[in-house]
Amino acid sequence: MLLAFGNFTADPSVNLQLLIGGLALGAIYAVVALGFVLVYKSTDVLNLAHGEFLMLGAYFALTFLISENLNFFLGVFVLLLVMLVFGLLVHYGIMRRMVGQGFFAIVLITLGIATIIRALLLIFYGPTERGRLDLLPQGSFEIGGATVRHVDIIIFAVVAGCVLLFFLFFKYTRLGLHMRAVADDIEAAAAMGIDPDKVYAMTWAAAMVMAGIGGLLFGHVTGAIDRSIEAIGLRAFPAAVVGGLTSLGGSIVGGLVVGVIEQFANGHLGTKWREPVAFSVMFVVLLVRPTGLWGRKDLERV
Amino acid sequence: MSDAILSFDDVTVQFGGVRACDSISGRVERGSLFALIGPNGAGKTTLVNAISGVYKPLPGAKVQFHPAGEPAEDLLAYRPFQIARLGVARTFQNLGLFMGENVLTNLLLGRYIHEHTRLMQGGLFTRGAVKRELAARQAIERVVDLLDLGAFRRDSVGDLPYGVQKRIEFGRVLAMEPELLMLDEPMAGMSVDEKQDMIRYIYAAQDELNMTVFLIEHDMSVVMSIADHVMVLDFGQKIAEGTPAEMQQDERVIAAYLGTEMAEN
Amino acid sequence: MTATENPPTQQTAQTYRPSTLQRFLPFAIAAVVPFILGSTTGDVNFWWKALITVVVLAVVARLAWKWTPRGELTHREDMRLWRTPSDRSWAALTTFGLLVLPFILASDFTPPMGFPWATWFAVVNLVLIFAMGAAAFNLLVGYSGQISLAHVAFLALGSIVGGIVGVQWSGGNMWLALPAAAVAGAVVGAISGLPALRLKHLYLLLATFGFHFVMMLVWREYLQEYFGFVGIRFKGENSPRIASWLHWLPGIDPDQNGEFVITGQFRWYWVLMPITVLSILFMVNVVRTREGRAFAAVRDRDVSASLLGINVARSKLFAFALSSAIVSMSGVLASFYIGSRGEDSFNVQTVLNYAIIIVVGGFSSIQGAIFGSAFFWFLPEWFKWAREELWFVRDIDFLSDYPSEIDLAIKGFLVVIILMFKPDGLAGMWRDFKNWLGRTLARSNP
Amino acid sequence: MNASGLDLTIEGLTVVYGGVTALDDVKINVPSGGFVTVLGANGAGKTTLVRSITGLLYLHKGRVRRGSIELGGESILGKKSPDIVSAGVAQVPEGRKLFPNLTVKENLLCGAASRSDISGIDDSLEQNLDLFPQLRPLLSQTAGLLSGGEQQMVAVGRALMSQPSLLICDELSLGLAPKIVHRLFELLTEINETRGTSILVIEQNASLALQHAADAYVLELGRVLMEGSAAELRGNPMVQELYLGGGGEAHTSYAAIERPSGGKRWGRKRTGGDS
Repeated sequence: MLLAFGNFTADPSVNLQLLIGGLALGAIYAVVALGFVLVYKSTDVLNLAHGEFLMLGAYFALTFLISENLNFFLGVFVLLLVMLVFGLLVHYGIMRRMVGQGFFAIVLITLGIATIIRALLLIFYGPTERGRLDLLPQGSFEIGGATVRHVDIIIFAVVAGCVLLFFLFFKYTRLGLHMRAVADDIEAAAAMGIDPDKVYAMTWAAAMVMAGIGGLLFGHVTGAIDRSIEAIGLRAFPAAVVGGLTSLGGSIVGGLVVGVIEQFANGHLGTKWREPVAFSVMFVVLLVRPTGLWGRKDLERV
Repeated sequence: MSDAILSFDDVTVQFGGVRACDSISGRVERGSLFALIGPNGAGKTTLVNAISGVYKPLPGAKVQFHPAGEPAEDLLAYRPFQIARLGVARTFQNLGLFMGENVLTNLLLGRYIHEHTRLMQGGLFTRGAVKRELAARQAIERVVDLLDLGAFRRDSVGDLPYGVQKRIEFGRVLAMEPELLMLDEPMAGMSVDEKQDMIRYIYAAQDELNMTVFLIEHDMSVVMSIADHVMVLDFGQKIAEGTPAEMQQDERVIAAYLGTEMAEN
Repeated sequence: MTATENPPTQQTAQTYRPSTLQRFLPFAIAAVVPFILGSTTGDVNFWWKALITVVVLAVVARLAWKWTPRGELTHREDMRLWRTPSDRSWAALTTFGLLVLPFILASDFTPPMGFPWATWFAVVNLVLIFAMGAAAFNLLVGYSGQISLAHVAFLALGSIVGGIVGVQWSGGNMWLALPAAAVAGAVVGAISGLPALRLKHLYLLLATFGFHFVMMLVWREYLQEYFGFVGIRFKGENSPRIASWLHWLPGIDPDQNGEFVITGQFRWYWVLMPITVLSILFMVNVVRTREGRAFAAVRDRDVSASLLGINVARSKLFAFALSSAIVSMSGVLASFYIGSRGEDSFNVQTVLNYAIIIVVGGFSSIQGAIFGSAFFWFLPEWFKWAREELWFVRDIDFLSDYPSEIDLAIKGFLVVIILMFKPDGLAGMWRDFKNWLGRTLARSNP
Repeated sequence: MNASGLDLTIEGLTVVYGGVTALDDVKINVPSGGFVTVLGANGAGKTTLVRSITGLLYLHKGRVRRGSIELGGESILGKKSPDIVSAGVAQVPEGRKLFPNLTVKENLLCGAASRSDISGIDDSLEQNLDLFPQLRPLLSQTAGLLSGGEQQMVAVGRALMSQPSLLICDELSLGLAPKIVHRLFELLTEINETRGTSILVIEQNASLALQHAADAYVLELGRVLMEGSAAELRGNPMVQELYLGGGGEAHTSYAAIERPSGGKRWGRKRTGGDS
């Protein structure tokens, strides 16, 4: 089989454009990866429904900000509140019963949740695509022949802010401490009087809020809001793994790295290479350093 | 000294900064009952893990296995499954059984190294495969008989009482027909009656099946009654070795076991 | 020889007395065969019918005689796949059902209330193809514990091999493509399993998912290179056919041009059913012999397994190779049965569909795959029928407005509910039902 | 402001995991301000006992079938572990179970998870550091990197952070040098005497436990085999036999087992034959 290699170009402005596009894409991956990492770190659940959660966020943003035409800040507040409640529902309704079940069963149940969300969104919003969100500044400026959108900068800032916020939260608050304790050893945490149930519920709520923010942001950069945007969940996997599934900061770096690599593969090799290249990078990282670049390794004794 | 079936020299196993086993040497005589004792956390299981290939000892260690009538093998050069095929079988302190499977399946797994049905033959259920399955079944029926497991053949192992599970695991290593049988606390959590039964089974393995037994045990009275040779570990170090009678008199052994003020001085 | 009454020495399930039902069921089934042959396939001549009837009767009589246990079981008898009388009865009923089903479906019978009889045949054939693939998937992830999302990649591999060997080389020779796909599947499967030697759980899942995307790239390249964007046509001039030297077989009635093309649901059924049944039996046999036991051992505790002398790495690769080979074969079958495969035939949703099938059917049990795929394909049909024909459902506009979406939602809810409350799935429910039936019958007929 | 000890009364406790009974009709009483030890070999059900008291059975799919557990006259059976800790039960789990990736200080603070008086937590931290002065320079160390003895001190300190009225120590001596274990037991005695905290020690190291405790129970196969004052049990020949490796009756009964003669059992024809 002949795999055609695309045209490599030496034009620096093209490469710069690819780099900027990659960083923008990477910022989105980082939002999604952050959601994965939050849940995985605290509850040991690999949440394959995160892409759907993000889609849910995007659709809700559409409803509250466009259809209901709420004031921007009020709309965002309502959006995040709804997502938070939804996160609590996911935990208390479903995931609570799955604590202690096999790994694959839990992965599959998140797939079930994903399916339900997709079906419900189809029922209530229909299969037709909606336009993208346009509430954040839409302009762009140029650097060295490459275009930078304002939205990309905002996304960047928001993601960095979220990571910082989470970092401070985990480091300095009591609840954050308890969440880390549960992640370390659930039984010991329970023995100390920390309620793992509550901690898990908070984790799901936080992840869902992250998905709400992600949906809101992604709604501004995607071509159109339709049911295909859940694919972002799968495409962000390499980012989460490369960064290390247990590291919040790692998810940002992983997101950026994978975003840039994807954009370069896209620009120089062709669109079809995007996913294979990203997943190959992930594969190599897995084999060389299974815990990712920043993930921590737990000592295991037989 | 007659011939040794197992000899190990300078075995050191390190986890992080902790030396779970520190330069331990010893030899097990063919046909004897070798007992390894010591308080919890003394490094007994770690030593067995190093011999059976689960842990890699630090360089410098030497573990030799002498199968009957064959040249000695350096066990450190092999991976665990190869060591098992050489004729060294072991049980686990907290059971290495497959809890979801039934007793027959667990015991048949003990025959894995003896019957050689390939994947394809098994899938097509060829005549040869049936014959070998049958042979394996007959072999384990002897174990079922010996250990009185007949009532549980198709019960899921996880649903059976602890004592029976211990017996099944013992049966599984018997089915492997090894030359060297390493038992890691086979009587933990058993009543005195059950312990007596287990001792009878161990005798049977020794006398009728010509196995050499390497026993880790916590219960001093059992060890003192049945062992030919005793080695005592404490904090990863060998503190004494000799006949059971000698061990009972040894001050360091008493100190290690009683954990009293003596150690403080 | 009569059944000797040896009182069981221990409490084992070792001593049987054959039940009346069990003695006569095989004969009853065999007796129906001539009727089926006589009533439906008119193109089989009289002597063939007579011969088949005699052979079937002879075989059934022989097996019934041999399989009727007397007194205590020998180990050989105890080792049988259908060990207990009720096992055997159910197996006989299933065989009977599988033989009779196509004739019933092909008949002119129309059930009342517009029950979707006509669509059933296509659904049954799809169920057979999917059951084969799902069973292999379950063997890998459920039974052997090697988590893989590369499942659909092997369906694609089957299509590629079908395209190269079956279409490009031989112009529609599925019989050549099947073994080729099995070999290719085994080799590529073992390669895709290499990460399993180092990775577990989550990381293995992601690594195999990466393999999925690589395979999709290969698939698109292959399509583009040789077939353009439309896809590969496996039907029409590329339909599989029966070689002319086999045309003497009963039930094979060549078309005018002297060819016997496998087309139409009835003919496909007789191709798919045996292949599916045989491959599932193959997997069941693997599971109950040496290497299959090793799969389970490696799944539960790999350290303990390796100390039993099991080469854990080899065992894992075997599991991957076996599963992938069978999935690839089902990929070939699906390609030829469905008739064309294009760019989007193997998307991520298909991976999810197979996951739904094995969860609903029953995780880690091979027969669960059959229940699961039956459920997966029949649910939309029945749901459609209920929407159109049942008066109390018909009136709910909501349901008729969003049929496929509600279908999807039902599947999602079922996955969640089954995982939460009944992890054994439909296969577990079926087992419970059989046990209940057995107990009830035993009570009523001491 | 230290809470005085509460008494713990366990009556007829029967616990099962799946179909396996781990505890059978266990009756144990820790008087207010008392120091009680429960002895037993591996698999005797000691850890199950701890789990039942602290409400953690559910994590291991265990279930209390019968019996009652009362703390200070109030039933704590079936309560969730946070409520049990709030009620005054703290534990040092078997194998220490520190949070390996958290610092020593964070580990200690986790022990105060059930407390609502935020201001009091710092005082408790200080008190604990006075008790274990060795820990003071280690406060910002990652707990997983400490030595075994230091880890055990953190574990005890962590348990004390909730200001318990009952402190349960599971296998305190596991894998520690006798000197350190000795020191830990002295600290327990001190806590018991100065703060009036009731203490329940689960141990394999019988001699040491019997030295410090007032009352003792011996658990075997899920049942209470013996109970009495520690002094009584220390003199009991059977206890010596079981835990101190003496030469009592059981010894002779093992030695008296005859070796089988002439391959009678192995190789006998199978039972399920087709004759």
